Amino acid sequence: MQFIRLLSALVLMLGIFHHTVEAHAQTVDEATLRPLVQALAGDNFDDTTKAISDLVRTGDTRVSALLNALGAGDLYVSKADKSVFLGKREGTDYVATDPVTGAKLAPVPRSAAEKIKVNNRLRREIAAAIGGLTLMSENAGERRSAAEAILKTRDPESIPLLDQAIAAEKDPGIKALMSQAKAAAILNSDVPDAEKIAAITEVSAGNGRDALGLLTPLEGAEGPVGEAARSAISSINSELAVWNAVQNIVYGLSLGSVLLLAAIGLAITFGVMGVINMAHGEMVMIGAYTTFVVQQVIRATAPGIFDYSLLIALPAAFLVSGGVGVLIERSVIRFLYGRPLETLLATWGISLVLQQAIRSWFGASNVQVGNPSWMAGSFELGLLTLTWSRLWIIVFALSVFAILQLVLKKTMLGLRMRAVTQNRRMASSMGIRTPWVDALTFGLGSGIAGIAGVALSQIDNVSPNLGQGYIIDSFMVVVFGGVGNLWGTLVGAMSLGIANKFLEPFAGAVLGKILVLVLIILFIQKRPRGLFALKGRAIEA
Amino acid sequence: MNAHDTLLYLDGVSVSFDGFRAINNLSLVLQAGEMRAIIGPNGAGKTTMMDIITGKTRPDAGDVYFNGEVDLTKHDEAEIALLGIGRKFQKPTVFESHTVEDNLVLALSGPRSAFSTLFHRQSRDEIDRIHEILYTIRLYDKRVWLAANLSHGQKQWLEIGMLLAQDPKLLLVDEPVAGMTDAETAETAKLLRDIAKTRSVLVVEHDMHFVRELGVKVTCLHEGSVLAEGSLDFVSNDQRVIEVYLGR
Amino acid sequence: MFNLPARFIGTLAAAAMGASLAMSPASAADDTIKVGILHSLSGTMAISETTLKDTMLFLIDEQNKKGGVLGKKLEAVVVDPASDWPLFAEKARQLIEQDKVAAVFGCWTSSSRKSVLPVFEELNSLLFYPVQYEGEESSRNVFYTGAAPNQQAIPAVDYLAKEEGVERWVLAGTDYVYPQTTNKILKAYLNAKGVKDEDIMINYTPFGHSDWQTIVSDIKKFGSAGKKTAVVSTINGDANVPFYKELANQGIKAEDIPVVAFSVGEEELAGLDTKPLVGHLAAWNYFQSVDADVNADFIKEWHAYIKNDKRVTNDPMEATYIGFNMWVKAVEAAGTTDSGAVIDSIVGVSVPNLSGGSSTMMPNHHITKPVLIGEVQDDGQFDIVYQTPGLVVGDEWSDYLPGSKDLISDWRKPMACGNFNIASGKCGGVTN
Amino acid sequence: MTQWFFLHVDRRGSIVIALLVAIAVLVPLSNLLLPVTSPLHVPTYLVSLIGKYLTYAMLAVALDLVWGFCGILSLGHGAFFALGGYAMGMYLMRQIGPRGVYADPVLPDFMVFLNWKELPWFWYGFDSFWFAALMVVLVPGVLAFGFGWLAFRSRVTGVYLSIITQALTYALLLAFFRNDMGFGGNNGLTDFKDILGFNIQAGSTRSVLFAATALFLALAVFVTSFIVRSKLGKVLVGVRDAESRMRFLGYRVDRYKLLVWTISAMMAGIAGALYVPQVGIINPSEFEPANSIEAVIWVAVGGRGTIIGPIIGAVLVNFGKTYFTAAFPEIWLFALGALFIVVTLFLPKGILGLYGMWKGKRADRAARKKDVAPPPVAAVSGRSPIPEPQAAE
Repeated sequence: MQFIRLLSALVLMLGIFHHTVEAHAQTVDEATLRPLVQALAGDNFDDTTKAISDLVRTGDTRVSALLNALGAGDLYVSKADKSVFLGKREGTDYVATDPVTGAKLAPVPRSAAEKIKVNNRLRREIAAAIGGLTLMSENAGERRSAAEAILKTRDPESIPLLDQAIAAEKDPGIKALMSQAKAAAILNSDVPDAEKIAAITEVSAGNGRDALGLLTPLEGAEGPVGEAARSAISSINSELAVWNAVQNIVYGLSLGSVLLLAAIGLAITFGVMGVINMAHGEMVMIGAYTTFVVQQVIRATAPGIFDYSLLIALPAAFLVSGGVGVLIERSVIRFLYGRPLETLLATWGISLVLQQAIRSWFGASNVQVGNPSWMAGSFELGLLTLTWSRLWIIVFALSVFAILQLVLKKTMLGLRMRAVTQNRRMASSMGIRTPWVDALTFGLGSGIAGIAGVALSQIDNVSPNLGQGYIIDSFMVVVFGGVGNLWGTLVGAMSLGIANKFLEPFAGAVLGKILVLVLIILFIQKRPRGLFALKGRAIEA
Repeated sequence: MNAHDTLLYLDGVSVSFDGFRAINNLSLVLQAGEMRAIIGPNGAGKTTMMDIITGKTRPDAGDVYFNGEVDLTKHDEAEIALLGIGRKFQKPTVFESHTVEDNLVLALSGPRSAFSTLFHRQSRDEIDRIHEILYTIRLYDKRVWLAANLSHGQKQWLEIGMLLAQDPKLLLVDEPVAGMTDAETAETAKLLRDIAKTRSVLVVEHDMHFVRELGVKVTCLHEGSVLAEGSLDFVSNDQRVIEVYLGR
Repeated sequence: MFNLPARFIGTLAAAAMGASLAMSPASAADDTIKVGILHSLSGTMAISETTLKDTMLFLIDEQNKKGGVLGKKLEAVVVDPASDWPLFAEKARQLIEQDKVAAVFGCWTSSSRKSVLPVFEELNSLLFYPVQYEGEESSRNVFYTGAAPNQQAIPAVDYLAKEEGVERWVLAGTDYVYPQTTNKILKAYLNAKGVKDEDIMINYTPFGHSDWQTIVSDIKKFGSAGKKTAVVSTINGDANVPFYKELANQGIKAEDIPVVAFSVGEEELAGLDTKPLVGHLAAWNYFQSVDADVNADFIKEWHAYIKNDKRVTNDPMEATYIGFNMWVKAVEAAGTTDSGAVIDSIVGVSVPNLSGGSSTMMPNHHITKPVLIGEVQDDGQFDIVYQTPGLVVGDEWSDYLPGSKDLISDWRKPMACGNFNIASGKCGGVTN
Repeated sequence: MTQWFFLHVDRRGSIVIALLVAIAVLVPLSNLLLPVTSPLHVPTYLVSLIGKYLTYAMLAVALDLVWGFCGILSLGHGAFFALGGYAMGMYLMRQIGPRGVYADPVLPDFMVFLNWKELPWFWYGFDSFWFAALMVVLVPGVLAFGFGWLAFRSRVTGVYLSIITQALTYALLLAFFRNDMGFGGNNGLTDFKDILGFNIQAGSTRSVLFAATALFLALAVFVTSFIVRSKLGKVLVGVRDAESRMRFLGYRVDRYKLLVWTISAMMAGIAGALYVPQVGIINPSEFEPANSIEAVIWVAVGGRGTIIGPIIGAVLVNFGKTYFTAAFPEIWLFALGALFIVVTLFLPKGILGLYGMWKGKRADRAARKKDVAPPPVAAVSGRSPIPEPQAAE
């Protein structure tokens, strides 16, 4: 997120200017500033770090702008005279400006200059330094990020600044953050124990995990501080333990909903129609690639609506995959009804062809499907981090399931589908055009696989192999849940997901997966027709 | 009454699928050597009853005894078959990709263990019995045909032949004359009567003429329990039977 | 049909044989030198290997423009082993025996290399292997132009320890041999540097793992112990995208917990929106962003050849480039494509690499390379933040593994041994 | 003796067996004795290639025994193949002895550099060929028996069975990927030196291995037709076509299934054991569910429910793979995929079915004339072994 912070910083530069003037009104003359700026181009990161703190110490108004530029990698040294300048790439040249005076300089060819390297450590330093300078900024975001920066560096020197800021701060949220930062800084300093203990209570009031990070170093300390730290830590840990269980369930549900998405299309083509559809995974893949194409188009034509790309991709994917599905049904599957096994072979062939088709068309390597902003990032729920993409996928999976149920139970098409799949001859004699119903059913299943692809493109890589990664799990879910029963698929997916997540922590990811498979095998022994098998004479037919 | 000196003894048997009570407190007794016809409208539970006797379906409640002492609810299909209960299905199920003769070979009573079949060699009298049966069911000249190529009626007969080959004490025959010509029907009735001389038979049939030709005691099932029992005339004059069965 | 005539089967069998004899072109025409390309174009590995196939075709094309080798044009023979290891062995044999290729460039996974190794040794042919791998191998017939663990992992760890002040390490990898070995080496190395075991967390995930929620949050927990923490990732290509997506979404920034990866290059990032990943690191011997004229030219020609200036370049491509040029130079030196001669002449051959220096083939059939460490940029490229001052020699037998610390490899005569034991002073095992 | 033989093997079977024996003798001879220039010379490349095909063919025969004749569609037969392979691989590994790169007298190389201290218990005994040979049949056999005992007793049938067989091989795939399992992780077992003291790369050894493979395949064909032509075979077909009917005739269906299932698994194991020394490596990818599905496809292409169909299918499909991957590396998947689609659409009974249809028609006409049976070509009738899943509705 550097560049965002940078932009906002650049924009607000002027603002910061006059406020920092008030903060500690002073400017130093060029003669003193120049060498310090030159020092930024040291041979190693340590020199640069030192140069930064020197610059900050001058408290000069131009510093934060300079540092932002440095952080963004806009500072260059010309190879010829080793002079530092602010550069903007333009073709093969850099448009150069003097970092100190801001005067325009002659453009420098790219080969004649090199960038001043910055790495994570420098970025931290810069953030902190700017933080020190922007604690009093009018802009709330500025102040928040400043406080966050200090919370990370825990630099004792910033304590007076913080006191000043906290006094001035109006926004309670930011104020809290600042006092957190202050407490952190205190713990990092050598103030008398009393203050430290106060700080400890202050810290442990905040987010448990961060607090843990601040307190653990003090764990070994003797005297009251150590005790205070230890007790605080133990209380936080016990809290975390509870949250772990919650986390397993939530993550399990999220994994489950991914499985559900992958399997639900199959629950129709395989579960309801009895086609052992090995090309199901490829339908998912096609959906994902549709998303990619849609995003490409949007990027090219209307970048503004990128956030809605998925909403556009959904119907598109449904249509594309569904269309392909209908095509397959009409051209191949329809000759194979009542011979499930042949469908396995044919669809296996189809899946090979589709994979290769995508490969020759889009290339073998991953394509990039972007997350719209509302899908990116995460939020804290108590001590547990939920990512938006996961949350949306849970919601999405469940709604797809609900809609599908409606379609099957309430619509005419659904009625006919069930009629045809249950008794083809009877249905056709009742005047239902079974061929079309077949085609549409298969299309529906494939289409749903397609929209699943849209969702999966958000968390997995989009490559011709995408489908292969899901096909086996999908079959497991459908069979485990009970063929031909959508509820079974739902429950099956969720229970497999949660089981997986509870096994993972102590069995490890690999063993966990194996155990789940073994459980499936054993479970099928108990319920030879899956979780939601129907009893009665019908099954013997 | 108790299970002793009966061949088949059902008492208070009930079973239900997903709430639907297919058999409801059914009691039925068959003496050794008796032939009994079961009638009743669709869904009366005729076939389910056979499923229970042959161990395909486990009853939720009630006793099922064979030969007075064997509790059939404790055995599976194969064991029950070996106890001497043979079954002919409503829809003729013969092994279509086997020849008529092989169908009988498979049905023929004898060792059933996997290894013994692996090294099995047909003995003289086995062959004789098969030919005998082939004559009885009038399929001798078609013995090398694939069962798949037989007519519907012939399949019914083949299946009866398989029953005979099994040499059971009790035969359960489900709608043996469905889809047969009148001539075939008469033949079948005759055949069953012959069989009944040496064995007990339980026949489920819709075809009243056929039942009449059998001329045996009739039990009428309705909604999973016995509605009436007695001679065909007695039963068919019973008011409730007329209502539910003859559907007025 | 109990009387199917023998002809039926006979003809079938005959047809099969006949055709398979016919399927390979009659023995190599003398006016060209054939070069085998053994990269998966389908199956799970196609994702990475297809590019290398294109690279080889590109290099051969360039070479032919320069007049080929020994006055003969080069002719590429492309086969698709379809990510199926036994098929690799079969195809290798086919290339060497049927097509009579002078050398083979190919393989990506160690499994595929292991499965063709016996074939190359038996038929005494040449394999140039362009991918970083776990080491612990040195064959007379194989030239390892990718990085050995000491040319990637160890410098990366040093960098993190020095520049980022990392004290706590997560070694996360896919559960296969390369990560297992690399992590074993790293653990030994870190312990040697005084890192305690409780400050090292080792985690393995299945092939193509796609649900990273738990592991990422575990890393977060492990990282919140007050000490600076970093992740050393040996996660295999396919699983990386979901891993980084999860990292980004759970808000683990490079400033907090940097991740340094050994199998993530420009190609893998192509499938990602890298804005949230800025600052995470990778250690390679080449980055597309390397600031060197030779690199600029290479990229220009590559884009011209592939007719798509979006296509990135990456480390295995450079390794292929180096390997190919070494082979060309060695053949010219030997004046023949005969394997034995080339094996003798190639040791010591030095060709320019794409990072401005030059790489040399060492007697252990590994090469010298610089080690670069780059930080991910928001444009999917890497910004090089560190480069080893000198070249690093590939160390086939790691000094940090008890089993191999006494072994060295030198294929020059008279030693000509892949696993000479300096302790016992004897040549350990195989010598063809 | 010969009489006894022909009692159990039909004409077609005996032709195949004869052919295989002939190949077993001729191919190695021509490879070893004939000069490379001779048109009849079979190059080593082809010997090892065909040798590989034959092991696949053996796997296909094993699969066809359970699927074609008993209706058990296994999507996990590759697992038994791979287990047999690993058993053989472990023997070959132990044969390397101190010639490993680390010159460790006991530990295989991969154990040395992942610093294992001593040999895991399950590696003991594999230094003896006969122990290994025993394991080749025992391990797959026992696994199959246990798995089948559970599955068949609780009457897991049709697609449910198919999917859990897939789960089985998938679980094993993941397990063998784990390095802690002590089977060499994803690199598997390789770098073999010799077998029974003969250099595994020597032409002569190859030829012997090839001959052995052909002979074992012949044996497999014999065993299969022995079973199929016995009364057991009739029972199996009965089970395939009408399982519950078989029960009402008093057959303990589960035991029959268990028997052939176990036999078939052992065959697959032997096939795997012959495969490993010829390709020179065994690694977890052999457990890939995709491999098992491919095996199913070989059988279907050749014609299931026949004895030589699987052989033809396995050889043809794999030959096609070999050929296409070299001839059109970029697009060969199109060809292969198309092949599968075409076969299923137009040759529902596989290539032999094609021949059968033609044969069947003639015989049928004959049958109509003089009331004799249409020959049991219908025995390969496309009746699907798995009930339609919607039956569960």
